[in-house]
Amino acid sequence: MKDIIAKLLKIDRRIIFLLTSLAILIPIVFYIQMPGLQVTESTKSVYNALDSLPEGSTLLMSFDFDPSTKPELYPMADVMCRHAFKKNIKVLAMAFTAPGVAIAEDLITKDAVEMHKEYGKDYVFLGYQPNYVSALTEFGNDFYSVYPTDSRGTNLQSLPVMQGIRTIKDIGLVMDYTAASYLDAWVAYSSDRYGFKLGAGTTAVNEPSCLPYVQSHQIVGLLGALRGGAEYESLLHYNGLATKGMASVSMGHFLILALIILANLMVLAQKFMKEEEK
Amino acid sequence: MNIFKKTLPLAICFVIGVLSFLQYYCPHHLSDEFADVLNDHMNIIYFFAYMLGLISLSMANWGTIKRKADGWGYSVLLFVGMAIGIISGIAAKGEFIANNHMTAYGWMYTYIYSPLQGTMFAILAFYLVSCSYRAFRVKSKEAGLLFLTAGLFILGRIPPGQWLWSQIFGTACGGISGITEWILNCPTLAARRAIMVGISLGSIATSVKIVVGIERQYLGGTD
Amino acid sequence: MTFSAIIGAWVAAGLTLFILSFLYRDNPLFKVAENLYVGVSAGYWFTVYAYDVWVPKVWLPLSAGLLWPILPALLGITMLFRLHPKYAWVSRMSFAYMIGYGAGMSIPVTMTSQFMKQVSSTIQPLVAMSGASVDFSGAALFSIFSALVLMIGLLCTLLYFFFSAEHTGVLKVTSKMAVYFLMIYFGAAYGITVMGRFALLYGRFAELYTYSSGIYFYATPILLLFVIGFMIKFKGKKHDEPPLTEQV
Amino acid sequence: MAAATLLSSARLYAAPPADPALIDRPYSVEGLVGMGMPYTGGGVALLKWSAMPYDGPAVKYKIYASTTAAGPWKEATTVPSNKNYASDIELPFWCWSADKNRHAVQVDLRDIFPIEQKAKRDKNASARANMIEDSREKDEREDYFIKMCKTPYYFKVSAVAMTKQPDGTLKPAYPETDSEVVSAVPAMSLFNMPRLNNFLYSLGLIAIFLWFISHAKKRELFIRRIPGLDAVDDAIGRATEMGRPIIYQTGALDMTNVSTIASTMILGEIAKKVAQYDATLKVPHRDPTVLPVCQAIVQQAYIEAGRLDSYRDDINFYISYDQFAFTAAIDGIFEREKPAAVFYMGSFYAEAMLMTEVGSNNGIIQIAGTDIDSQLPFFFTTCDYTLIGEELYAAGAYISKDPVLLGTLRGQDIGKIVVVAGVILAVIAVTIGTLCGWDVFNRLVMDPFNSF
Repeated sequence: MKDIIAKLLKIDRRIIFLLTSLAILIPIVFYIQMPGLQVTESTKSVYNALDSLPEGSTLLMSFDFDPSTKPELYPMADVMCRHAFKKNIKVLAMAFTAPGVAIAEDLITKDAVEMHKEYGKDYVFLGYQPNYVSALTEFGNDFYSVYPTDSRGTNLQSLPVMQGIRTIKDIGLVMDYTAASYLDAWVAYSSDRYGFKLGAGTTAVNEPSCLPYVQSHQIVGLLGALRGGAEYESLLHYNGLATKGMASVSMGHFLILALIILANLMVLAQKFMKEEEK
Repeated sequence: MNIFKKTLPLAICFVIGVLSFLQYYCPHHLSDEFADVLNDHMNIIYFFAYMLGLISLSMANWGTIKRKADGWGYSVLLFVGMAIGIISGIAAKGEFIANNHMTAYGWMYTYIYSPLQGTMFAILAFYLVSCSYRAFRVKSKEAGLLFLTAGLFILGRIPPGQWLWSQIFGTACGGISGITEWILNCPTLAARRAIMVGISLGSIATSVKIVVGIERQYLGGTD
Repeated sequence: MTFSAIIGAWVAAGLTLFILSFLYRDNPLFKVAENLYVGVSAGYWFTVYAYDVWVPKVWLPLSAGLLWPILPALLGITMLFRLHPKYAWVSRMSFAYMIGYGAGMSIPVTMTSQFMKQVSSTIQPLVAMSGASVDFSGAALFSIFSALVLMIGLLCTLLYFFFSAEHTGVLKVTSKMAVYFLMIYFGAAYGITVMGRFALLYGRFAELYTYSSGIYFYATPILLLFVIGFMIKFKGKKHDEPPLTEQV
Repeated sequence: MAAATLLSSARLYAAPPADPALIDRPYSVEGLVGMGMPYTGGGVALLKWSAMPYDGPAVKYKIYASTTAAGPWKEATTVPSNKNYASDIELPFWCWSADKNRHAVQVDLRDIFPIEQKAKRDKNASARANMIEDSREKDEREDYFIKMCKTPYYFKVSAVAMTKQPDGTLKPAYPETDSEVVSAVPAMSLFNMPRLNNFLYSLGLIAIFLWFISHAKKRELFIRRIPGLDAVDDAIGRATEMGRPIIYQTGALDMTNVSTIASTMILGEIAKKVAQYDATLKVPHRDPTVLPVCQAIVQQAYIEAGRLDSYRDDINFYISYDQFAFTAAIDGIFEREKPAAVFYMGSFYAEAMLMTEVGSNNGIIQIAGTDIDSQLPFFFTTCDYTLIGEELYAAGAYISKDPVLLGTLRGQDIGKIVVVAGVILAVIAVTIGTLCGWDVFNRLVMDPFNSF
């Protein structure tokens, strides 16, 4: 017994690494429902904003982030894209950061293939816009002066997906996914001025600085990191990347706690046995 | 020669140091201009310093290849990586997207650079677990306090943890999130502030020594 | 899925697994990823500097006939004299310039953000008023208690860094308290970081999982098998030496 | 309801109601003064006028600006009348009177009289042509701004009462009546008076440091034990015995950063010891500006130790600017070369634990010191010794026992005593001030501590 404890206390780190991998991997592959997730008001209002849109209206998604914050923002964009497709809402995707274009194409293509949606009819990639201030200002006057063509060079106005859209005010809901200050620009240069529905998704670090916009009703709601995504998914009853992510992260936390408790129990047992020997 | 080798650098350091110090207190247009110009200068000097680093790295690895030292093939690989970065970058003029298509540079960033960076960063999660197992053992009262607090935060940051806490201990004191919030805003903040105040004193002392030229080790050499 | 995205998935999944293999032990696959990473990052940052600094701040102004970049460029060039031992001293000019700027500028900024702001937000009245009378409600007393803890914690921890006297007498008590405060701080900072790191790891694993699907031609499982096979074979070898152009 | 209270307050002001002039002009603006906003970089005007009895949620002040006394007038801004008092502008008592009976509004003239927009540029113009154009525009903007700061601008203010119409819109209840016209020159200031306390503290600290430095040589100064630094000799000794290298890291930041400078000072001392013991030193670098400085420092240390023969230029080597590329390479070095001791001195970020955990797994003696407080827990749990914050700056002095360096440590301690005393006294003072309801007294106590 004593030997086993001594051995366990000096266990090969690689076994711990394996346990960590499993803790993260199992919820990705299998569905695990974690208790305790409470849907916040601001997530609920983003959900309602999209859910209340009539069939055939439009969701514009702006992918303003890069790979470093992808784990936190990709899942929420994914579930919203699925929600829109499910409700037959058209999806437009754009990006103010260059790597965001690749992320958007990857995400929406995957969802579209799965849900049998057609490019040009149900969704479109608008591409990258380097100068976001002028683009945001111009959106309210003429959408097509910012994006005359889609990212593949087709005349945008000729695509069926754009029917009935002249300015950004004709879009049902705009979502900005960002880890930087793009939300400030969206609010200041566009939504405050033209008064369309704007929602946002952001990282855990940025959440406090974005919350005031929700309180002042400048944005309809805010999704905060993986947790916000998971809340959204629970509203949609969908086991997506965020739910899996929250489960993964929670499993990791519990693994650490279990290991700490185990190690300390073993140390105590060791002490106890030593005293007994005396 | 001593004037150029020693006096001139110290004089430059003193003059620039004093001016940068005073700049903070002067709202005048010229003072702002001075700060902008200096900032630009630092960027430009930094570019050359970066070139120095690049040359130094290349020379070291070139030496390895030339000597055919152990594992010289890896140094070749390093140059291959460097060539991928530089050639794709120059060809794309530093843009990830051109004419709405991902450039080779953008491809390199998305599929080589960021997975490598992200994975290296993510390895931290493994180390956090193994370190917790090894280091968080009650050896003393102090160590106990450390891992108890860490444990509270590890539990209190996840929804199932909060749920578990409320099932066992109820929601007194705002539940576990209320307790962690207080720890964060009170004892933790106190220690952090004290560390910062101490650092500020040490940092100002070092800065003063540099500006007045007492600390001149950065010059290197006595001649 | 475009062809370049599929190739990209294979490259990304492969490099991710190569790096992760280090967790098992150091091995040639990790060395490949490591050296490629150092090389690619050197090239990447070169491009970033070239197009963020060199082109807009030196090259274009000079070619447009503006003369102001000459001084910083000359100072920058002195940096390169470091490569020649005899003229290394020339580089001191640019160092004096940089270091003087850094030191001079940091005094007032540090004074504001790390000294005054931290001290002033610790000074809170140890009494709460409701109207003209003293407030003795639980919430008010608790906030006073918090303010007191904050102040005592700050003062004790500050005295812990006192260098001119050994930690005896009063200083022994305060530094003991300080250690408790520091431990709580370290524990809290440790605990908070865990979530973000796990989210990152989840991101990597989720991407590997995505790349394991048919549209990517099963990149992850195939590469994983390759890595495992390599590690077994590598371990089977007597020497732990990396095989790539290794001298025996 | 709102309109009713509004009317009653207007009547209150308009008493006696018999005066027809007052009924015609119920909302006059009195005591208007204009000046350039002090303590700013120019381009901002400050307008002050008396608080009026009718100030309330329904009344707004409209501010008009012009380049001549006669107009034409441009509407600059509209502000609510129950806010924007002089006391709402947060400036310290030594340069601002926080008057509750005066309105004070800052008007940024750069927004109201912007430089005229030039015709749109040719989109296909070359980068070079754009650069010339940019530089010309920048000069023009600057000239325009400097001229602005010397020109008088004219202002007038009028109070507008808004009442709710049946359809829900707000409309002015009375025609606007203007105040008299005042002028202001939005000049630039030379000294930011609100930062006076910061300036005095800095000068005071500098004086203390310089005094201790100049008096340092006269007597021995005591310094308390720092356990992490006592372990330095052991670590170097062990490395020598084992014949394995010692690795020294200077952190992530460049040479302009104070922690890096402190780290290079420690490197000098450690390199000297390493040279004396004849052990092997390796200094990998992340920042290119630190590399040449450290080369010079290490060389100097070897000269001072009399071991120039064992100095090699590749003791210092550059790896990568990239945070995690550097870390990957360091982890590789830890695994392959199995160093006996590693020093981490300077600023470290997320990479800290990625290195220390591999180090601790390889049984390396690790001594860390950082001023990045978020990384302290990770060093603390994985390293043998950790210098916390300020101890990093003290380390150079501690190892070298140089009287000048020790002198500044004494200066830092004086600073700490002042802070401790200041905080205790200020807390007592504010507590008394709050008990007695002396708001002005509390402001007098707190302003010197606040940064503006």
